[in-house]
Amino acid sequence: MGLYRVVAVVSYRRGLKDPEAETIYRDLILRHGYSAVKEVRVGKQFTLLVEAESPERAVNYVKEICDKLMIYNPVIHELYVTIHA
Amino acid sequence: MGLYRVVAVVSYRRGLKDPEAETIYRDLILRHGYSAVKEVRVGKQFTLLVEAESPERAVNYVKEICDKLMIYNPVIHELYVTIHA
Amino acid sequence: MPLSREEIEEIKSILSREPTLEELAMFEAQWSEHCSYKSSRRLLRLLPTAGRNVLIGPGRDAPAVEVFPGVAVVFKIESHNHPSAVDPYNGAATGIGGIVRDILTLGAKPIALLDMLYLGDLRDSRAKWLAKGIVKGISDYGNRIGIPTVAGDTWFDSSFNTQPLVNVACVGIAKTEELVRDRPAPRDAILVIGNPTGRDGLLGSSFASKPLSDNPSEDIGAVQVADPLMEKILIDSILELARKKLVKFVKDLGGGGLTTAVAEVAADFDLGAELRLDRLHLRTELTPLEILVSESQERMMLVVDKEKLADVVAVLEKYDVPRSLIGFFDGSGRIKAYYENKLVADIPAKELAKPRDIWRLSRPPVELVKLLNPVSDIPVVSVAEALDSLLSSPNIASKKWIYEQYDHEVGIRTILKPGFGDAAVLRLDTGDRRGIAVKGDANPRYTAIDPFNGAANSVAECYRNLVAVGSTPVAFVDEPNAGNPEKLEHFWYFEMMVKGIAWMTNELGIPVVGGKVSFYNEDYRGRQVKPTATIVGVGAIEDVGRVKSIDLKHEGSTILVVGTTYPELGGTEYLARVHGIEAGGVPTPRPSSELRNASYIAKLIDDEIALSVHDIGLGGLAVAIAEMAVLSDIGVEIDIEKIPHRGCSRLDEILFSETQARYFIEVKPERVEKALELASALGTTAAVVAKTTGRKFYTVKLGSITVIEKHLDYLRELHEESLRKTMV
Amino acid sequence: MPKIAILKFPGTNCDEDVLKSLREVGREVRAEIVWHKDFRLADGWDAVIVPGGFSYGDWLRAGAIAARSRAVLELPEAAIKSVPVLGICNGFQILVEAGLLRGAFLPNESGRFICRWVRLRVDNPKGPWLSLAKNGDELHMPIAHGEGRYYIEESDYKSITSSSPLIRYLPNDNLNGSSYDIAGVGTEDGYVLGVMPHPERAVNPLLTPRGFKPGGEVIFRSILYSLKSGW
Ligand SMILES: Nc1ncnc2c1ncn2[C@@H]1O[C@H](COP(=O)(O)OP(=O)(O)O)[C@@H](O)[C@H]1O
Ligand SMILES: [Mg+2]
Repeated sequence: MGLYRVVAVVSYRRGLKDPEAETIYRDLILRHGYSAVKEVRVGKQFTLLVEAESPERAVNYVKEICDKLMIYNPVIHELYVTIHA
Repeated sequence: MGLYRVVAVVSYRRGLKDPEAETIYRDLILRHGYSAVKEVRVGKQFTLLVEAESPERAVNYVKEICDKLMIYNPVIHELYVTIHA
Repeated sequence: MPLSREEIEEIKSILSREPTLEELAMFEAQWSEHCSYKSSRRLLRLLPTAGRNVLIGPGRDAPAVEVFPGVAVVFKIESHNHPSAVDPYNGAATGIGGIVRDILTLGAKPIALLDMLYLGDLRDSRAKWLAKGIVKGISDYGNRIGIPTVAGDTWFDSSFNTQPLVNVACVGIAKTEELVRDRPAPRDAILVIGNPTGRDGLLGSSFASKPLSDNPSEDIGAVQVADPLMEKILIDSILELARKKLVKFVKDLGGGGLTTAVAEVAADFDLGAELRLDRLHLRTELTPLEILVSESQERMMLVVDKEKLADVVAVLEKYDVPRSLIGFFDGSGRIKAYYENKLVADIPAKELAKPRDIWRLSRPPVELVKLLNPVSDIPVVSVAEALDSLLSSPNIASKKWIYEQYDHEVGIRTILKPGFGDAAVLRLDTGDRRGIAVKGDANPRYTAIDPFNGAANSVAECYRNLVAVGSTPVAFVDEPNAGNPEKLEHFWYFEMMVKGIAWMTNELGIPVVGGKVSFYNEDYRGRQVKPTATIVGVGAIEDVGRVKSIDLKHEGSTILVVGTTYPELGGTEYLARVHGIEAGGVPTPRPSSELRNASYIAKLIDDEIALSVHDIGLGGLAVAIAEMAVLSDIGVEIDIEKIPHRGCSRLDEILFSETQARYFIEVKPERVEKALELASALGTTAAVVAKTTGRKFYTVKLGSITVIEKHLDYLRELHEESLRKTMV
Repeated sequence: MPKIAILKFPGTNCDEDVLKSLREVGREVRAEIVWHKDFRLADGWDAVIVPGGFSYGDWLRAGAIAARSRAVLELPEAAIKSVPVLGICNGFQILVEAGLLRGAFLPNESGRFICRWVRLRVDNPKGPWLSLAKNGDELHMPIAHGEGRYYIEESDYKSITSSSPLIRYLPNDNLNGSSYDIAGVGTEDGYVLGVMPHPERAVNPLLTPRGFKPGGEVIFRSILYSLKSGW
């Protein structure tokens, strides 16, 4: 058994509007002249400390939690789960 | 010049009460028996697509944005910037 | 709902040729149930829409009534049931967005929102997830656009577990002469403003016009992310344009998108239009077909006199409103859409806008008899325990957990705030003390058992709520939420609900100035949710300083009950919650008692005899008086023997029957005689039944026997905390 | 007649309420809603109010984007020129994000938006916004916010507690979990003041629920008085 830090990121599916990202990009970043930035996306990050037998199991455990407990809504969100470096 | 995806993660400093993380942990994860989870933290992830000469420059550019435009507030937040894999 | 074969044939004969793909999509969007009312129009004609005060009846995006000379109220109801079933947060939020834009089309200033929520059983995890998301969506959106959510209605029932009903309403005000209602004319410019158009929400109206698929994540087309900031910018800029009289006509780009907006205006004013689709601002590359039918949120169409175009653009510039000039109206009577100089659609506007009515058949379901027969042999239970279980029933318990998440104060007009009055009261700021009352109501259980009488009772309840605060009801809007109109038995419920609404509003003499219809409210197995008739009403108030709240004002007052109690336990919260029975008919609608008792209440308020007023609704007498006591922390003692009744033979019949047309009023002892005199003069039944006490107890007596006695703190905990506890 | 600017951003929604309430309190004032692009301190404003709402949708953090706007970047200048500045709710958040006031804001402890009337106490009133308030005065106003948990580090708190005006929630009414029950805080001279509850909603007794008194009035009366007679 080990302790793993698993990171789950939930963001709007591509193609859907992301008002927060667009506002930050337009009214903050571009307005202040940081024009080398071409796009901004925003997501919510959940970091879970999980006790598991292997990193793979830890990741799957978190994936299951996200699905079953509806931490995200697959209709509108993308979910991306990784183990923390 | 290249295009780099730089990820900036803003999370609450340890020790500050984070009601969202607590609610998810207590009312959702533990209540549904996922007891292998030992801790939950929530943060916001910003992914910026940046045009830069090198990955290092891209990261520094984003760090500068985060500082100058206060994407995070050092009084309450931790900031973590990396290049996307 | 894809077009039927007959409809396609009809389209061919309208065009005298094969339709292009773009044209087919336009017909499909416009002829969807959601946009065209093809199944419902025939029945909706039964509703009384005319009245002395009606400035604009059904037909435009929102109706307008003149509540006081020169003061117009614009209000409307909308459902966002289907979007909320797959994405509760954005679904409910965009429902608010849509209804606000309807109000804006007349240039009225939105001043209040209402949300009528029919949610699933909170013990079900999906139902709870939906409920939380819906409330959060309304809260985040309504709060951000700065319109207070002042009232609503909330109900929980397992039939809504996967398909909740999210009905929202918005109320706006304007000076009558400032309503935006010029006639669009040939050569007027068509501007589309707001969000760039995207693929999100493609054919959303057709989505709302068919049953849910069993895998909700497939319904991507209908999903839209709400953008309250853009909505707020639209509100600010449109109100400025209206104030400066720069626009002739405004229309929401809602269901059916650009197609519906342009076709309806052209059809209504005998115009045609030429559109340049490639000029529209987009968020992603779209085909002309997609541009025509996308239902991206937070967009509006402005019809502008060419001469004023520059002034309009200056205002839009100030607020940074994205915009495009996409064409002009003309006198051709045809909608011609070009994309990069290629004609992609050419349709006669009238035929597009108004499909032929569909004559739907209906049939009462066979189980109906069982639901309507009186329930006999109801076991005798402890009424004291029954009271606890009613006060903590999520349908009756305080909705504080919900309405405290809504900014109900912004605008500084909210005189009677949620939880304090039977209706919310807003001042109008017309330089005097005038105001309006608003409330929305429905009882899904009543309408599921008996749609005609149930819907009539929704109207009556809304009416009483408006009367109880001291307003004169002026107008209603309605929203029947039904199942699949292609199914005879589902359509029967719709038909009976509309007839019930029509009958009761006619009896009460209050017009139904507008509304919305929602069909296909089924779960994935094709079972309809409890059909529900939601009514929102507006009442006029001369002096907001004299409105009545439900909380008791003094110790040592006298409490009167108005109206006779009948043994009507069928369909009640008591029968459902305590005995698990949802049948037995529903309480009889009593329009003449409603009218009589309402004028009595109005008189008592006018003559400053009533200190507080509460209508008696869900849970009956026992619950209504408990709510008054708990809110004020003043004890009450009620004697059942004194309650005027006819035919009641059991305690529970008196205490929990939901007989219509009843109220409690608190009166100073020295005014009781006057109150009773007035009652007999008006032919109203009123009787002294209770008094307020210095003890913090709720006491029910039967003569000298104490039947129930509970501490107010205990009851308050049940009433105020039950919903919050189930929500975590 | 003194001139008060009510600063408006995309998403500001209490601007008209502030204007209405100012006018209700005193006729002798020229208050104007100023769109942020048009705001110039040099236009001779005698006081500036940054009202509540959700500037720029409150994206990123409440008040964060407006705090970096040109209009707000002019406000430190106001402080130097002794022009009084009041931030209400989102306005307070903007002033904090802009560094004009100390501290930071976190989401309410309940994790939910909350709209409710609360009881407050004034400590150490000074400056133009509280000139008519007395130490220990109890004021009632409604709150309406989702990110209203004021946070301040202990050392910072110690440095302001004796010198700056503070408005605190009475202990049972600290619904969002603010440090030291802080609902409002001013600069040492009290020229700049931020309050989380809404004084403009607590001016008229008709809008005040049972058991409460309209406690916002004193702030508006104070500024009108101060601009006329000094403080
Ligand atoms: N979803 C909601 N949103 C806002 N306010 C609500 C909601 N549901 C109920 N309320 C408010 O709670 C109070 C009690 O509502 P309700 O039980 O429907 O009263 P009544 O039985 O008199 O119709 C009212 O002030 C009502 O406006
Ligand atoms: Mg009522």
